[in-house]
Amino acid sequence: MSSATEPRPKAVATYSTAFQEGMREEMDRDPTVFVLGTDIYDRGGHFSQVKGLGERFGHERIRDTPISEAAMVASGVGAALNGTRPVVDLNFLDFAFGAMDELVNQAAKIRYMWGRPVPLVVRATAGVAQGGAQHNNSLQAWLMNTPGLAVVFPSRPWDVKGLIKSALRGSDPVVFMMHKLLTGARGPVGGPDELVPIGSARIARPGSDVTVITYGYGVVVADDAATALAGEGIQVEVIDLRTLAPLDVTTLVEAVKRTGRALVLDEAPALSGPAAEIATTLSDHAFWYLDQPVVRLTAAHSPIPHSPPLVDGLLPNVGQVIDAVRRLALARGPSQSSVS
Amino acid sequence: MSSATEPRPKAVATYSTAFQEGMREEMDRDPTVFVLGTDIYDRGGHFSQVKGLGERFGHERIRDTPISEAAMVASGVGAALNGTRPVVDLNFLDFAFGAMDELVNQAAKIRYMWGRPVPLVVRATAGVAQGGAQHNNSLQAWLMNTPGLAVVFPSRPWDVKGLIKSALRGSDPVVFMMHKLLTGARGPVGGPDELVPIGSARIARPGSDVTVITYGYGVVVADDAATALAGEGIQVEVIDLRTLAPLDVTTLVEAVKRTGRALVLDEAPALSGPAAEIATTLSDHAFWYLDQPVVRLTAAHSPIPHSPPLVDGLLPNVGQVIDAVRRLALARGPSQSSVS
Amino acid sequence: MPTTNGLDAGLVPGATDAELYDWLADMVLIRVFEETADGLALRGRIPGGMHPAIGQEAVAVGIARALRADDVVAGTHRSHHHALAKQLPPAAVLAELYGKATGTNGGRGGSMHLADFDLGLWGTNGIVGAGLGIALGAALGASVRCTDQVAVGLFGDGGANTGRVWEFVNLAAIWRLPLIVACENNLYAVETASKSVTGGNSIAERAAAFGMPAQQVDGQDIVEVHRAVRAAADRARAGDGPTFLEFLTYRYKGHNSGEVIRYRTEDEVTQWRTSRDPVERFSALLTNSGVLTPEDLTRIADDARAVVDAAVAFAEESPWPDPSTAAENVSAWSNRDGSVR
Amino acid sequence: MPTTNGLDAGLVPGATDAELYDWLADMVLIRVFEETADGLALRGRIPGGMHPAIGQEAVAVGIARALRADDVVAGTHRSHHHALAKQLPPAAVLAELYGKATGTNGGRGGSMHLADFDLGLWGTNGIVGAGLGIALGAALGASVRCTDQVAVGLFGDGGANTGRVWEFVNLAAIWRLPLIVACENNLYAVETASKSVTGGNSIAERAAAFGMPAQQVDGQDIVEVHRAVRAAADRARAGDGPTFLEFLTYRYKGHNSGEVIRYRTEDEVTQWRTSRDPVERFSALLTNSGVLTPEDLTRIADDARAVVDAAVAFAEESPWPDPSTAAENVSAWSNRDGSVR
Ligand SMILES: Cc1ncc(C[n+]2csc(CCOP(=O)(O)OP(=O)(O)O)c2C)c(N)n1
Ligand SMILES: Cc1ncc(C[n+]2csc(CCOP(=O)(O)OP(=O)(O)O)c2C)c(N)n1
Ligand SMILES: [Mg+2]
Ligand SMILES: [Mg+2]
Repeated sequence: MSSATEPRPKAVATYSTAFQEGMREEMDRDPTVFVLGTDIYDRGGHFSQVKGLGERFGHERIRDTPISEAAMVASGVGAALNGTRPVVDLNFLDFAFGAMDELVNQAAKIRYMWGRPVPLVVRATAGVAQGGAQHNNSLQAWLMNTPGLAVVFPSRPWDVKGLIKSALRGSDPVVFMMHKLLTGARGPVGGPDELVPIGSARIARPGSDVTVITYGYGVVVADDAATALAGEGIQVEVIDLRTLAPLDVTTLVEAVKRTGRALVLDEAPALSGPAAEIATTLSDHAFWYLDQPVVRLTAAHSPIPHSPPLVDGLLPNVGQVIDAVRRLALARGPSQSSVS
Repeated sequence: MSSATEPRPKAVATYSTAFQEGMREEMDRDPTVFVLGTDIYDRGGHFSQVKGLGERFGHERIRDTPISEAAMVASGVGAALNGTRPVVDLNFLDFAFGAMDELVNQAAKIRYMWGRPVPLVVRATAGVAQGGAQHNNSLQAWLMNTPGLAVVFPSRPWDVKGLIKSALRGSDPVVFMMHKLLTGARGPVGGPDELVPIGSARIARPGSDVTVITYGYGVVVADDAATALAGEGIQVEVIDLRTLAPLDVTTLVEAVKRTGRALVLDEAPALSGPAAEIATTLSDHAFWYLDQPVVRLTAAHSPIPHSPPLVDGLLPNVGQVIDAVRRLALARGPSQSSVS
Repeated sequence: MPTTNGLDAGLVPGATDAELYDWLADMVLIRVFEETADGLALRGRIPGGMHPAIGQEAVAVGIARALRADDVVAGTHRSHHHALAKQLPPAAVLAELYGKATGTNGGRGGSMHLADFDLGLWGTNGIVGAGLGIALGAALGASVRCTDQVAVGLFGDGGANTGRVWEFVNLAAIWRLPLIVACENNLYAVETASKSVTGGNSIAERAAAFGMPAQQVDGQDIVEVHRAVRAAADRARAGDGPTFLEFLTYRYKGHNSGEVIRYRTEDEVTQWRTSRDPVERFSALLTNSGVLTPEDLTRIADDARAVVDAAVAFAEESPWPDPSTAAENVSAWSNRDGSVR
Repeated sequence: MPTTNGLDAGLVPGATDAELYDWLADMVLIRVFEETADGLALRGRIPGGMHPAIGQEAVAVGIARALRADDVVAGTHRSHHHALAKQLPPAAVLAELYGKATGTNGGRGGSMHLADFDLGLWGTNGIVGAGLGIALGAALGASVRCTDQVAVGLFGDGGANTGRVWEFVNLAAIWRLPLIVACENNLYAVETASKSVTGGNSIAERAAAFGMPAQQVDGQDIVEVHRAVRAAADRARAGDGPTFLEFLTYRYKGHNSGEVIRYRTEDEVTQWRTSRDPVERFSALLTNSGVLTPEDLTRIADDARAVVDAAVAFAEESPWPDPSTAAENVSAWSNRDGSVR
């Protein structure tokens, strides 16, 4: 966490315009920053994330591409090696499947193999919402499991702006995920030089009874649950990871050492998802402080369906968080079911 | 585990010829089984995994392809939907990057979306050995995190043969990984109808003090360590997962309930790797039986280098397993360092 | 129903008047369905919205009518027209768009993931180029099993810039698979003009360079579409391998329902609508040649309206799927507990 | 050193006799290096083995010599010849193959992952087609920064069937990037005859269909290679965009060191070796035209031998890298503890 740089009431933006703003300021500052992607010049991207930048920076710096994900990422990698700072906008994260070699076997490994930094940002709309099975892949765990990549997934405008700035001033590849459901979320943003460090979680809500660790849209769900639980006298601490790789182990571990009870909330598929890493990190570093096993509350291990009630049926919701946290807060020693 | 079907002294094969044998028998049995891949007809694949099958089954059923991973997997998916049982041989697992959409967004989701089974096997040489950063990706966690895929990773000829048979008699996609370093490993194999069920782990070595959970080449490392530790009076139980998805939770949990101490040994990169899932599964189901936190002993979170001493420097070795298991066996309560 | 016989008259060789009636009826049904669904999407009835294919009816119907019922069509993100042309029931399609339990796929698929394998629709597909891959594999399966099935894989001008499409084309060419590679070139991929991002003279020329017979076809003329597909299907069934058809067509609406269109002129749209509309052209051809009467046209329009109205009522009234089933049927592989995790 | 002047004599326009001497010397060095390394691989000195490029020397040297030192070359899995042509020190290359600390990349890369960015070798690459992508990006970077750098991306006939290659070609074509797309068509991909898996008439024709000027070039004739690359580089620097060159060449050895070859005849190999050997042909050209003397040839051979012998000694004697550094320099992003995990 970086409470020192917490938002002061300032310019207000949406999650999406915060990205625009961060991009605009960095592009003004650094002429080597440019963006490539489908339908970005005029449309400004499918989530308006670069709206207005086309006119300002021209076709050379806001470059419309064909539907060629491999070529988009590959050209970003090579351009990053050649003195520029490309932002490859993949539109939906799912389209990264077409560029996996370029991202994982090239971008992520070049520093290690060849000693050259690859200052590449790959931006993608992520998270679970409408759109069906093929547009709602949660690749967070894949990317975390890829040495050489930083993976960020902000939950609010302040962090969007601060993190894209950090990404564009760093030297190594960053996958920048933005949650569909947060596109219009409003909140303050920092100034031109207020950066959010990559690799730092934040305490989104202090609390002393149970720690809920999450990121992206999960922060909204957790906060709603925490508000409800406060009414019952259960004080929930919510940690917004902001960065999934590298993980801010210190913040997590310190928090759980205080509360002794943790729930990891995640919308990615259960098996070998990010929640497993977070739970294991806590076990690695704070096992003896745990009053109860860390609870994983994740999506079912399933593709995402189209129908809204089916989507709801798969994803962890506020009610489930409330129930699980309540059980966790009240548990004393092993329950009958867990030892049988 | 399936101790009822444990190997009796029988035909002996290598890891690689066991695959050949299983394929040959299944292709004899079922005319809809066929293989496609690069350099398989004459060469028999880069690890001789289908050596000799070309002559026996002809070019229609042992099909040489161009270097077109997307087309290979896509054509396998469509053919599987059209009444055949294709085995797509990717050569190295790393080349799956070129077919990720076909594997994850198509093969894995079609049953869920459209109610049709996709009886597709994707075989790939996997695991860490020589070959450098780009030929030694461990995608186990990625594939485990993909709902709709079964993921198998045998450690010995018996399981290779028994698992490929199960895969070819099932109805859903299976990623079949074979470890480079085990290619020539010898051992007994079962007969034409001795199947190893997908989703079943096995106790590779019984022991009462510490459970080591691993798979693939890790079984060899763990067994060596266990033999050495037996000399010190520490009885190590080794569990060979055989299948990574679905995980055989029961076998793992029962084992750890007996020993109370578990180490997960894995050569995949640390962060959000398979070891995290296994450790969390134990915490989910056996937290109150754990005398000590589950220990993860994994590769460093790094690409794989070329130089042998560097490779060795990254991977968990027998000595490290011995040390870690010894510490685990002897530990009593929290150590100073882990609570500070 | 007309009494003259187009088959004998040679208006469309190989098709009876009754069939020509059905072709037009299918096109009109698609037009009405898509206009209606687009409106419903704008009113928020279709979760996630949709990609209307209005203007592209002749391609879909021309293809489907040149195929046997057991032939395979694999579509794209913009594929309601393919689904309806393959005779998926409009009510079940619309219910699927709504996400209802009665949808073609129980609400699991949605607009971009419609399928009915029994009717030969092997999925519409959310990933650009992916449907062609499934059709490629279907053709491979047919070839391995020695059936005489043909598969058609669809993609757009935008899809012509994905690498996977050219891998698929090459594999089909060298293996001489019974595949028809069908590109719906409607000039745009979302807002991007095809010509601004597509090197070379034409998409068909690319295909020819990969060793596949390839031609451009007027996609607004169902007779031309049908002729080309029929010839390609005959070749495929005869074991003479795949064919590439680039259909020149146009979508009248935006990429997705509600899209604000600034990347093309109203003039351009009007041009296509007034001078090349596939429904108008075919209606005129059939009435001018006496195959259909004006009353037939009215009946076709009325029938389409009635079917679509019934579909809307059905979709509106159908129940939602049971949320507790959401994670079922992911995989038949299960662990010792029977759970797939 | 010869005294006649090839430049004035017009033997190779634009190249001095001294340069022609160097071209041959580079080719001979590659030949000796590869023969030697292949032998070392067979004796287990090169972990993981290697892919020898013997027979393909003219392509590598012809390309490198037609470029400026700051131009970029991105290679393939079979790329020692490109590395040496780009002037990477043979000793450091061999040490890298051995996995020694003194290797070009400290032992982290290996045969398939050699790089020296200062010398313009932007990586050889273990993934078929991937080097072209890096070159594409380098060309994009040059274009964005308005330098007049040119990038060359290499791949093989096998790579011509990967989809990514055609995405790269298309993007370079539409953006008119300063890229030379260089296909080393050596007729085989591992054991697979190119013609059996590659649809269409030629790889160059495919490229032309994507809108890029494309031609086949005799890859066994360094003068032809050089001429074609120089012209392409000039076009690129003039802002006239990319060029596709398909070099017809041949590898004498198996795919990898020690491969048993059953997929081609000894005759075929002999044909290429005796009638089209690039070293022989260029030696003959230079001696016949009086640019070089027989003594020059001897000196070139001796020098190559000496350099390679020294490289072997260096590689053998160099220390291994420190295992404790194995996980260093993965990423500069670090968490609050400073660890990258
Ligand atoms: C691999 C991939 N990349 C990007 C997208 C996002 N996308 C969906 S449709 C579309 C445009 C497709 O254009 P075209 O192929 O011409 O088909 P049309 O929409 O014109 O019918 C894009 C970019 C996608 N679905 N899949
Ligand atoms: C994407 C990918 N698929 C498969 C391979 C395995 N592989 C390495 S080299 C090779 C053959 C390449 O043939 P070609 O492109 O003609 O180059 P050549 O070996 O003839 O120089 C193959 C299949 C790979 N490295 N990358
Ligand atoms: Mg289009
Ligand atoms: Mg080759």
